[in-house]
Amino acid sequence: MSETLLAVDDLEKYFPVKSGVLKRTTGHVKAVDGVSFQIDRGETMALIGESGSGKSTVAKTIVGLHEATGGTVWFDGEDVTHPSEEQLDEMRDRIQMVFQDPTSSLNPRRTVGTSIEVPMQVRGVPAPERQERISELLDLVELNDEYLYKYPHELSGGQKQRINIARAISIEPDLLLLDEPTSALDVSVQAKIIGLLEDLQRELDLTYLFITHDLSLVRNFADETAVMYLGQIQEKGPTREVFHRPRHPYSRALLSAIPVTSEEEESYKPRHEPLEGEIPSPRDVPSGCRFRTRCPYETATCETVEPAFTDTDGGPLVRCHVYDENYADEFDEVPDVGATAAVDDTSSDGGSGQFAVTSDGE
Amino acid sequence: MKYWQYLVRRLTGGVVSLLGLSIIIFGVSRILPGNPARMALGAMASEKQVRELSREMGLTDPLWQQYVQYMQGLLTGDLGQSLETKREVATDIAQYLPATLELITVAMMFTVVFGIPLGVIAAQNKDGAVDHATRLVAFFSVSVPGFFIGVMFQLIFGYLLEWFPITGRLASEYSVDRETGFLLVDTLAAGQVDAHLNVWLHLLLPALALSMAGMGQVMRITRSSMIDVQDQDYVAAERGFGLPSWLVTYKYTLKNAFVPTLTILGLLYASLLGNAFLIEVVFSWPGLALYGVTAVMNNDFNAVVGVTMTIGVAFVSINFVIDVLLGRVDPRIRLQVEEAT
Amino acid sequence: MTLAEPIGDDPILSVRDLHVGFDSFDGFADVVDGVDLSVGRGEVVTVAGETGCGKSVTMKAILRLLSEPPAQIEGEITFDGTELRSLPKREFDRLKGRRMSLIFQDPMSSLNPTFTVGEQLADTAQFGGRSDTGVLEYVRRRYLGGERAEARERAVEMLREVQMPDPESVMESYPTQLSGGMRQRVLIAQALLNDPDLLIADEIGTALDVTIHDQIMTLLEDLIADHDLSVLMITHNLGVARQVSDRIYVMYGGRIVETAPTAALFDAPKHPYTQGLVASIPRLTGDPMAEGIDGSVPEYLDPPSGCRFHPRCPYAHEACREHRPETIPVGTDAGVECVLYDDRHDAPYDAPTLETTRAQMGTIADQSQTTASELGGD
Amino acid sequence: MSTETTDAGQSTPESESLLDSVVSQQRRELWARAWKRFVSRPMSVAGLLIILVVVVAALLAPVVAPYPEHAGKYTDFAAALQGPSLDHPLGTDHVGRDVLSRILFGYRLSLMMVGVVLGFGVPVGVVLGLVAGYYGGWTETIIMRLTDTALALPPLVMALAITSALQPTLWNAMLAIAALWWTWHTRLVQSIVASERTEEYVQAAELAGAGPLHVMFREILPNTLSPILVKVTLDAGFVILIGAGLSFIGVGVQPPQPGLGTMVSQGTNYLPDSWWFAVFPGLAIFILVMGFNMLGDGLRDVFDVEVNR
Repeated sequence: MSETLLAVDDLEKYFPVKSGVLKRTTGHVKAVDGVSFQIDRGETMALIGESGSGKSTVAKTIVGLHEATGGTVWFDGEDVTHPSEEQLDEMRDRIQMVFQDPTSSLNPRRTVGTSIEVPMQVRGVPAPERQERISELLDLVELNDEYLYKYPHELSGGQKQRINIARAISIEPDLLLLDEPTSALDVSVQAKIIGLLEDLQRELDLTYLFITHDLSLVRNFADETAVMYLGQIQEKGPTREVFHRPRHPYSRALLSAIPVTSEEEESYKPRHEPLEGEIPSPRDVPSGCRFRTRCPYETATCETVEPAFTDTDGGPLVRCHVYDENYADEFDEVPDVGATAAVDDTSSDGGSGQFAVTSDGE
Repeated sequence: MKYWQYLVRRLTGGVVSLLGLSIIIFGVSRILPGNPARMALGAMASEKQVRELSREMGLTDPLWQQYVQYMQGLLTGDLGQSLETKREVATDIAQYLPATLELITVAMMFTVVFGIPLGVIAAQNKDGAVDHATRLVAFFSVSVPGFFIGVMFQLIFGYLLEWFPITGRLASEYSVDRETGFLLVDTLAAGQVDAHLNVWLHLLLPALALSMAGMGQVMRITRSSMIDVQDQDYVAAERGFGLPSWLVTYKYTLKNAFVPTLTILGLLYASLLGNAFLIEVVFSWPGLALYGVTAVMNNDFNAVVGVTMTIGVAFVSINFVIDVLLGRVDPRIRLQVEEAT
Repeated sequence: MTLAEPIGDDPILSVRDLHVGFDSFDGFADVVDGVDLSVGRGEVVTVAGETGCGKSVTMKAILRLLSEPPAQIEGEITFDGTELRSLPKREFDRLKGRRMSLIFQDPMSSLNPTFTVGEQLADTAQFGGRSDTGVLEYVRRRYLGGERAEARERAVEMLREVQMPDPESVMESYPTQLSGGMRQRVLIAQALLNDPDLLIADEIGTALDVTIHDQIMTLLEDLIADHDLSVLMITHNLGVARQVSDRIYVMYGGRIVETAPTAALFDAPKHPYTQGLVASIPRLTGDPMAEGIDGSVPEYLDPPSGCRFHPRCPYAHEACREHRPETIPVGTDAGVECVLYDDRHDAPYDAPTLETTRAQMGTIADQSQTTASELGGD
Repeated sequence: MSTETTDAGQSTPESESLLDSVVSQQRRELWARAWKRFVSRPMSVAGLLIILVVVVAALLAPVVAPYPEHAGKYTDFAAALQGPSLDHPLGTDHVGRDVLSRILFGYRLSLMMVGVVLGFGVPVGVVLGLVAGYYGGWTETIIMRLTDTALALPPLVMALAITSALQPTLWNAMLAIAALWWTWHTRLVQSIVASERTEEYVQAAELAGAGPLHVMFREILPNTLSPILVKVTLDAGFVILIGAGLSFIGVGVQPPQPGLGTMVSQGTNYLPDSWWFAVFPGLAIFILVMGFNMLGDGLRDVFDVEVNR
């Protein structure tokens, strides 16, 4: 029923490593190394990964802040991998981004009002109209006109991030790339921002690509989840499935490492298996399965053969040799919350169902 | 990229700068109004004389040929003849350079020896009386014209108190074999202790006057970088582990704080060279700068080019040395270079 | 009774009525306002709170890492029976680094970038807590005799204990050459080199990636047991606090608003702030996440009167504005600074539970909800 | 049930005028704060006062100087080399001119030099620095290589070399210094831009569709203004020193024009007896330069920026 808004196909972004007196290129940092996914209109896709996984690079390549080394980016049916000036203009009308650091993404010398104004100003929206729209936007992000003439240093982190969001939605984009929008914020503020994003999505029919290192954050927020490691997606599928039965050893490790606040939640985590060692440098990606150096299940095959995606029952695609062979014995399940969610869905349809898992396919 | 490769790149950059400098100087001499031959001969010379000299100097050749010739000269150390001394400019420079280097080296020594400790002390007494006092000293030292301080030194310590000689490098009653041209070295090598002391007497006032401006800058930059470093987590951690506080200050803090100071020293070297032109005039110091000023006043163009290029080379080399030192003091710089792209 | 020592007799560290203020250009900032806390022997205690709640300042005040002025510190800090505030610097330095040690927040900035790890560790091993060492003695012990080699040996041992891969080559490395996780291990090794009794740790590993953080916490738990350490830890992450600590203090606006043993705190948080905080954490159970706490942390230059949380509290009423609430004991080892639990006041609300607060926060969000949908218009 | 107790300060302003008053009040507070910081440093205020007094006195020199006619070619050998007195507070020079009057006119020349050098050097340097820092790559390499070349010589030496090829006059000296001065600002601005360029607010502006001109001049430039202002203040002192230095060795202001450096130079010939002739012009230079340095240092603190001279 739904139509695909963004599709990324085998995307690659390599940064050259230059060395020597003459700056010859001697190698590549494979920041993004063959990433594919697609997002349907109105959906939220979460891209999970630790530092160095290339998740931010994916976003910056999509919006054209980096040029793709390989692969294709389709936006609304159009190939925008290497956009023409015209395409770039159109893309910037329709794709916007919210950055991680709310402080550094606001110009310290501009007032809140003039910061929000920029996208409209560039598009030649007349001044009175802009003023009106800014007030509207401030309302949308639950601030008010008192903030118009404040400078960023007068605002708290959460308020700054609201301003960033207001600027991003000022020209009514279709797709919003959220690059760790809450990771610099305190948890009580984070909850507010996530709530705001959920509201905006519903009201403005936005599509989100939500990038984060915090798995627990996307549990209720994303329809689809993809887990990245060293420039490659290791597992992707419906969020509910990924949490209910994490198939890739890395997804399991990520999930099990989350510190939680109740016994009940502990039971939702897979068996605790701290990973060995550290994340290798993306300059020096291990052969075969790139996760094998830290994997508790490593086999001989893992060293030589790069695993391809395997379809699993239930939906997610997984890159793992071991998952095939030993699935039943080694991988335990965590409780499925589908049941609760479903109840939530039906019981509170129009009203306060805002936090429930959105399951579009039903 | 290895650090040595980075250094080679920097050095290449320096050489390119020198090349640019040579073009500027060449351009100034040939493109701007004023015929060098006319300048050499003076206003009284006839047109014919000027034309002849022009041909002799190659001024009638195409510009690029002139430049090639000029560069050939520069590279082989043939800087032409000085119109004033009637000797090879290279010979003149070889004679006058050591006096300037000696002066600058001692001045630099004063700058570092007084500037850095005062900066450290100011930082440790931040906002205290000592800090304010050093701030005043620093203001004074960067605001007072070097030549004026030289004149004041002469007036007070020379004329009034008669503690120090006011001109020259060595009293006439001493004679020294000028082996290296550095009188401090030559007198010691010859075992003439009296003469050595006399050289110091002559050096002290001009070197102090010369070091003044830099001292204030070094003091302030050391102070501010010490304060920056003192606020770092690692310094708090070192104090937290109960290490002796002198160790934290002079070993762990100062080494980090030294990096910006070292960077400034490169620029300072340039300002020392510049100020030397004034100080040498005040103290009649027989150095390169005084030679240069005389050359400028006499339109002795070959000499001006020689002096300018020598100073350019000195500047590029000193900055290279500082790059090397920076890599030694701060492994981050070295490692960053080796990591980055 | 006082909640400063809920664990009863003879704590290793006890802080009474600590006040820390700063004279700044804009006026006086009252950052720590009467904090009581204690750490029992062998106990792991956490101070939890969000950015700007004063937890780091509390830690720095205990360790005398704040310069006075601008800081103004009052109160009583006792370590193992010794009053620290009045202790001469020399003796304090001896305690610091030998009997109490610390781990700083950011593994990236807590190691000196211009010295090798070995140099820093060996100096700490040899001279940590020996601040009276003179230059000559330093030179003698640093460069002559076999003492340095011994110290380096000890450092390598310690690196091994924190499960550092290839400790010998790490000794020769500069901090920038190490990954975040490795630096964190170096910092832990450095803190434990002189076998302290009390470890004060500021946000260990929270700057690291999840899987690395996980490794570090597991390691830390082992080390605490092996070395029989008492620990005062500071964190903004309640999950982390729950994972390692026996008891938790929740701090807000420069005050301790609630304390309880870990399990009790998470089972039944009492203070509306604690409840809001717990409710704001995204949950793995898939239950809805509450929409966070309204407003932002108080300004210390002009803090709210009475209870400092009242402008953000869904249960606030007149009494909250007027007086700072008293600490109400809950059993013998817990307490909460909130009038809702004070029998002497007639609060218009019943004491809320975590669930009621969750619901409450939802309602607050609903208001803006209506505004937003009116204007958003789809 | 909780509405009335939860909320502080989320009310919307009722009318336009209320909003306007909030705005102007906020701006005023911002400036008031900066001013308060500034005046809390006695030295910065002293610096500002020195500059104001000197500038006013220099502008009004023809009116306030006791002997305006002594500014140029004027001789009265009978009055030569008189010590400070009521008639001549700072004494007279070797041809009997009033030193105080000549100092006031000398200030005019020094300030004019500052104006010309910085008026040309700063805008050129800033624009080149913006371009180099923003575009990077070859543009940056070329501009910065040029800058490094010009910086490979002390400004005084460079000015000497250039004036030697032309005529040693005040205008040529100014030309020479101005021709080099932009490099310092190019350096400063380029380094700021290079680091600002990676800030997310620049990326955000680019994503918003803003073109290079908007990003350079509307987004980045405002963030470089305070360091530039600080540097300009410190520069002013430096330019005065260099100008005086050039005049001192005889390639700047030419007699009988009253250059401050020229006067010191002439005065040295009459040391130690007629000390005032050399000492007062020297002090005059020192005081004005000190004023600029104290002001610059104060501004550096107010704006909290790192600028070295």
